[in-house]
Amino acid sequence: MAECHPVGFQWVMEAKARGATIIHVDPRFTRTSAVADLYLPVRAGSDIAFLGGIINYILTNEKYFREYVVSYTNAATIVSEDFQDADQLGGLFSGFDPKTGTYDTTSWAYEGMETAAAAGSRVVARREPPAQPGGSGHEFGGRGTALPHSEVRRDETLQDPFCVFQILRRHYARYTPEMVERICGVPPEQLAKVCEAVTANSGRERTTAWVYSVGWTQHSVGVQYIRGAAIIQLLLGNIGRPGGGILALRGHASIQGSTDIPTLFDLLPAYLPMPSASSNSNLAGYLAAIKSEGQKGFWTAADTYMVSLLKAWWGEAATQDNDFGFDWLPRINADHSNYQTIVNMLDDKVEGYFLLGQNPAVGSSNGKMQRLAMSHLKWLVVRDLNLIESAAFWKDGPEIATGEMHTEDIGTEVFFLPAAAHTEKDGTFTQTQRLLQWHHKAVDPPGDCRSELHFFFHLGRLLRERLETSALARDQPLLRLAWDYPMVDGDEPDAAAVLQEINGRHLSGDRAGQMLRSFVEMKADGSTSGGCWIYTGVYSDGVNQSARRKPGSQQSWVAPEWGWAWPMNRRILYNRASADPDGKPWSQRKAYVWWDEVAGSWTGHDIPDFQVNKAPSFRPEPGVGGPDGLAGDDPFIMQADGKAWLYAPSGLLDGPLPVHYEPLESPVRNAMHPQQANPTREMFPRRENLTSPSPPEPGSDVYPYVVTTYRLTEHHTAGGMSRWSPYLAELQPEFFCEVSPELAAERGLEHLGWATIVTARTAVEARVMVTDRVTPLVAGGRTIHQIGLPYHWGVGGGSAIVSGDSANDVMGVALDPNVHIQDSKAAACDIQPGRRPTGPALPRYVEEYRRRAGITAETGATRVTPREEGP
Amino acid sequence: MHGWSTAADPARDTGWSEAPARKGFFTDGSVCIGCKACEVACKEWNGIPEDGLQMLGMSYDNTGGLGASTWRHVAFIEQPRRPVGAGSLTPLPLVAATHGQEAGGDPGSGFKPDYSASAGASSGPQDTAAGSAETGIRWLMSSDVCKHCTHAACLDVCPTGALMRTEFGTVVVQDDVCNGCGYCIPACPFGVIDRREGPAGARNVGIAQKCTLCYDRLRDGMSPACAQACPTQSIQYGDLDELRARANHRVEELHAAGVADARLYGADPDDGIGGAGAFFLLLDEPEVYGLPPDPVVTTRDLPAMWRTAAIAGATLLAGAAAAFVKARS
Amino acid sequence: MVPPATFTSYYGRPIVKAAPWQSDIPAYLFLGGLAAGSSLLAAGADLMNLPELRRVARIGALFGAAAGSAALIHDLGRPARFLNMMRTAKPTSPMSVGTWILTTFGPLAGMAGAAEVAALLPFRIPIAGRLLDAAARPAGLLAAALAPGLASYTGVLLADTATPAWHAAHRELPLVFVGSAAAAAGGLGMVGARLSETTPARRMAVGGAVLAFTMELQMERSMGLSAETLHSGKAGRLFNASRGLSIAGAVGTVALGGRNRIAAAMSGAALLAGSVCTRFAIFEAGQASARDPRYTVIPQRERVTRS
Amino acid sequence: MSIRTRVRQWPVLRQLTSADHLGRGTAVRSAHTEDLAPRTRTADRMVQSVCPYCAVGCGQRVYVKGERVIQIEGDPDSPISRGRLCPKGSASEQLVNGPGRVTTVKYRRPFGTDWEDLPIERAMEMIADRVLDARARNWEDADDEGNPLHRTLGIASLGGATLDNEENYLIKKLFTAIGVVQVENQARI
Repeated sequence: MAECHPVGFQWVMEAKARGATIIHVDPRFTRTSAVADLYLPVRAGSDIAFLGGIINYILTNEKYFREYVVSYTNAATIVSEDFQDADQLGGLFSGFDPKTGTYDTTSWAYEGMETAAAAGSRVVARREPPAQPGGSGHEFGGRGTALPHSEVRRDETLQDPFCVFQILRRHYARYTPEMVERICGVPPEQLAKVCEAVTANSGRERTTAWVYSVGWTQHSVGVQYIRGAAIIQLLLGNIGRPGGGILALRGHASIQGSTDIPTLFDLLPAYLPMPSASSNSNLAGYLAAIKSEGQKGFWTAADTYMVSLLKAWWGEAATQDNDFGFDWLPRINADHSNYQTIVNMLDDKVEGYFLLGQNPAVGSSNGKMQRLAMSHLKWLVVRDLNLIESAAFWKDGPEIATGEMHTEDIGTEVFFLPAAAHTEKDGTFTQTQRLLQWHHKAVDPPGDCRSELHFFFHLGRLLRERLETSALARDQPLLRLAWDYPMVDGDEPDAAAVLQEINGRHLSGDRAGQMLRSFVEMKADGSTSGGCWIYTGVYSDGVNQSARRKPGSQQSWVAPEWGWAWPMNRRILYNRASADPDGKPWSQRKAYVWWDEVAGSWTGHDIPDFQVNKAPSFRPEPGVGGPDGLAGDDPFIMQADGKAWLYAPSGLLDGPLPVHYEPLESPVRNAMHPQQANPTREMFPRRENLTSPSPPEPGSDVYPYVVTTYRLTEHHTAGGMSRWSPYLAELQPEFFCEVSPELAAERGLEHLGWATIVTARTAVEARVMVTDRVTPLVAGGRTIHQIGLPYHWGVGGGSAIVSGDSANDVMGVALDPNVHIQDSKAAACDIQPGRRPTGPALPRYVEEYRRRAGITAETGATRVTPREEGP
Repeated sequence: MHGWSTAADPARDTGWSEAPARKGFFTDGSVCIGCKACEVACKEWNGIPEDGLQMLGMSYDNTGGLGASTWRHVAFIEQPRRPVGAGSLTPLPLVAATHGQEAGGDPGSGFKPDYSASAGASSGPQDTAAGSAETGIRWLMSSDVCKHCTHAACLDVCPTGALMRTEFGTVVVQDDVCNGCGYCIPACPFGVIDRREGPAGARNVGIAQKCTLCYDRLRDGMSPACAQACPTQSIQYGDLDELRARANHRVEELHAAGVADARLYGADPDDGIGGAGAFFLLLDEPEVYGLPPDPVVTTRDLPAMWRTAAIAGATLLAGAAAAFVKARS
Repeated sequence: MVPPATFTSYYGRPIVKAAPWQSDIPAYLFLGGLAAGSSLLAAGADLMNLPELRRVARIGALFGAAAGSAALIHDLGRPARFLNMMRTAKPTSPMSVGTWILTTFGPLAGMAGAAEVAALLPFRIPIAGRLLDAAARPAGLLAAALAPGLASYTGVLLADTATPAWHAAHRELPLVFVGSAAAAAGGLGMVGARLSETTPARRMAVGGAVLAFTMELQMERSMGLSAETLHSGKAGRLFNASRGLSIAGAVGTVALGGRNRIAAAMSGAALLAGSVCTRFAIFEAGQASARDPRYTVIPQRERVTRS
Repeated sequence: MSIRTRVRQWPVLRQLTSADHLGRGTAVRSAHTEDLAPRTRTADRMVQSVCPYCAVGCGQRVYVKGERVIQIEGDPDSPISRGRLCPKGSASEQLVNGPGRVTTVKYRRPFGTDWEDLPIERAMEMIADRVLDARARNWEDADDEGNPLHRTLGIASLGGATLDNEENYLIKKLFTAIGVVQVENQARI
């Protein structure tokens, strides 16, 4: 956090000054470790086991926050007796189909919902040919999946052997300190320190927060890492409370906004799913897959959100008669995510590509595959501040040097359009804490530089002009689109007008034309519009709430009048859980929102994330669904049963609970189960994306070390916003690898000399940083050496102030099945002293390694690990 | 030549009758996270050119040290896994230069640590604020800057009056006056100030440059750029008296927390420079951070030097006269 | 057991900065000394009516002051701003003091020197030439009055720094430098004047050389650890050369200087060269001591430990 | 400046006549120094902004003079950042005024070996033509079972996560309306 979010880290330092204990768990000793009270090196890719060890400690030593767990989580809920845990099946849960590599999740369901889950869940519906599921965990960003109803059976004594709590106990019993040491390389006494610190600082009086970044998400089991932390936090009662939570430190100014208002293939704004081809033939069918009338919570109003979105997009043209234009939406039927698209490019299935402030030639895994893919395009549009490597791959990219590509043979037509900087346009970023902040335009963009707002509005205008007379059905969505925005400063669309459209309006009635104040005002009859229901309220009362800048010193510590947080300016989600079931704060020290008996409403430091007049004692009539179905002690108002899910009966594609699997490329055998890696991972086994063997396959000793990638404070991701800045470039001018003195001795690496790092994909060269900050770990009786590579440099383009080989070139592409995020935080490599071969010698050098390891396109592609003969 | 009193008021001593309280920096190395925001904010505000794109291998420090185009410099010191309790009392970090080797020399060549040399070196407590007792590693970071000495050698020796004491008690170079004689450079006991030698076309090439404590910003009541940027308040700006009190309190706090290594550097008005306007909280000996352990302003000895010069001059005159005694052969 | 003499530093990087000066400055140290010594010699020769010695010395002073000034200006980062030296007069700045001395000395020595040069011309310059003749003596005497300051302040100039080898030598440097100045000026007189007029030059040369030599011995003791720098590397080679040349020059002067014109000239040249080497050696030793942090850290650390 | 003024302002004289006899303060101050002021004082305007690097969302103050950004620094009003910035945020001015920033359209024709210039209007027209072309050629109305698809897989997009919400909104809206579904973002990476 100190490394990549230094200014956010001020609050950690402040907490430390006030007595907080800071623990840092990371393969790499970073700037955070330097000021932490406790630093634990851990083997890259082993965190599920580490977190499992903590969960085991909590459960074994009865350290959980019982009242919170019983009242606010699904610990008491009874699960189907058909469910079989991974322990029983060698690392697979019940329902696995080895042919498709996917689970039938029916057996994971709550008791009594098995059939419904199979019929109603989009997860199942999405398991359709071609083999890869097209859905994404992002769709569930705001909630769990649908339940047919909320009538679950609960055993609040937590004794029923099929209740979630007992399943957890059994599931985590094997995550002993010894097992954690064997997998993670963390000695038991170290683990004990963490367990003691975390549990001692949780409960009524205290809270513990977990902070993570892409070190957790970029794995083929990334979602389950976060689930592991969620289980800890729920068991300890640290969700919905000040100082608690699981905090994703997002690495880009509006990466949160990019999922809220997604430019993601499987999402419409505000976590409404993209319609799927086979199951969503009309609006009603689509909505039925999102929610059932019988379930609890605010997702039951998805019809109002969706219709308002369609009204925002198609305006007058969206009517009750045409399903509000639902049929105009394109459909998805497979994984259309970034890496799949790259593979399709290689197969000449994609003609044109827009890169909008993104530099995949450096920033995406397996950079060579990215660049090769782009050479198959007919045309490429790059919009950026600088001439990045992705724009110039055809000119002087690494493959030109090796002779794998020749400039004059590349048919890709490239348009580089210079972009406007943040100071040259109005608009909002949504930061990591869901806060929308308006940035004001300071100056006009220079020369041909334009905002994306400008580019896309005018591109749309040109397209509409060209198709003006078209009667083709496919052109109607564009021609009928509400595409009329007021202009400012000449021909720049007014960003405020766009934000107003996002907020939504009353379209008829007394308040026609007025901004919606809240998403609860949305209607499913077409009388309201709104482009992103969770953002509704950002223009409440016609005021741009995101532009509010009341100085922090002039308001409370929650600072509600600075910017605007979704939803409804609530700064901590699910904050009803900061009070006990009776509505009283768990402790005065941790009071946040509470029930005011006299006023008959919830109140506190923040805006209650709960129906404000619903008493804690309220219990709904049986059978009532939706918001009214939420009891007064159901804080998790977006969940179909009002409870937080320790166990996910649906919604995840790789298991209802986290299980330790080894990274796809690992030096060791899975100590926990015969199953080596996540069996549901998404793979692209092909020549351009080879995988090195892992045990039990032979040949893994050719790539004996673990390599991981990371950022440095001085640079920003693929360098597009830092390697062109002299002040940043001079602070970290060269690509380097961090190795321990022990590994340096083993391989003859010299500090400040060169090293070549080679994986199944390619080899890169880096300056050597021999440092005690890298610790060899002893895991499972053997020493594991880890090599760290900051990934900010790239080759090609020529205009960057500093350049160097790109760390991402050595990483491969295998994806988490839920969210299609790549496994780029742990791979297998070798390291040798000296510079890498250049020119055609480089591919030959890489090929020689592959030959020694016996690598083919099918290496690592077996989903279910063949069972070895027992000893 | 100097009033060597403890109550030095450098602004009033230099003609500022209406001087505000003396301003300074307290740089607290125990909370520095080495982000280098200070380096960049300083360069950005002061329009300082980029000065070197070479990896130095000194942990994460590719800046090297203070100079004409580096007015803030974050030092990174990696202190490796060490046996507890062995040997002498002074920690010998990885970065020890061994006895008798050639001068430290060309920074451009980068630093190569000698692991064999550091073996067997010992250490004080392993468990400190800025370290992990678990791995035995300490990664010290601290942002260095001009000390704005109470008795400033650079200021004393400047022949043009380019160096000037401001009303805030700080020491600045007047860019329009300096002729680049370079005398201030060897005069500084900390090696702070330097002459900007390039790049061609950059501002102020050929003249002495160093931290101004953002004299222009101070004039408008603003904080210096580095202090404003510093994410963890490792760099604190304010009235020197108050900063000293705060720093003493911080040291007590750290000592109470078991961080025995914490000590102030440059905060003592009785030291060889009369106390620094920019002082530090360090977690190891000053030289570990590249700071002199006991700096003394060279002009403290200037009266003695002038006396010697007078004797020497007289000797010469007398000798010359003697040479002519009965010189006509 | 005595602990081994180790010290710590930040990656072996220097703590203090070496002066940014190139050979201009040690050259100036020599030239200024030569000018000062020469002007004294010239004044004496003038008063004692030794015209040839006077001429050589006056021209030597002119040359030293002119070339020295040029070197000083050349060394500036912004030579065009040389005149800013005259903005202030700072007793805390040896360079300011020295600049005032030099700027006063220069025109005076220049006038005396110019008169000698004019006399050598095959023609007479009207009016101005006569004025010059008239002014030569008072100008030369005034220059000589300033000469002790000019010869000695350069010692303070180097010593008044944080450069370990220079500052540690602050009690001796002015004396070494005046000795060196006297040796150089005497040497020049021996080179340029006929034997019959060089007695004062020889005395001055030998006296200067002896003074410099003795004070150097004393200086090395004062310098402590940093004296190492006088015996290694470039500075070491220069220092050895300066010793050899000075001793040879002095011995030659005493043994043969009064008898043989060639031997006198050679001895004088050796003393001149010895003076050059002395200045460069001390200059380089200081620079080397600044570049190696041990000369900064160890003495200071010892001081801390003592107190 | 008259000679008399010059003489009166001669620091040596001021040394003699003021309290700063040693010439280390007021006596040596130049007129330039006396007039020194931060460039923020003379800025035409200041607008409040947000740092474009990571997602902490630090407040920035952007100072403008002569329609050029002259300074970007932390906004002390922000309860998130309290005026502080990291090195990247502190380098924002260089991001905006950077030496490497390209401000004109660059074009590489198929099989071309170098960049060429292209007027922006022409570039926009060419891109619009290519979008329609690729879309028409790769249009999918329905899958094999007759389920509607209404899309093209012939065009794809990958955005960085420094785009504004409003921009992402228009991107998603337009691409969806023309049937492009391969719309992706750094958020996936």
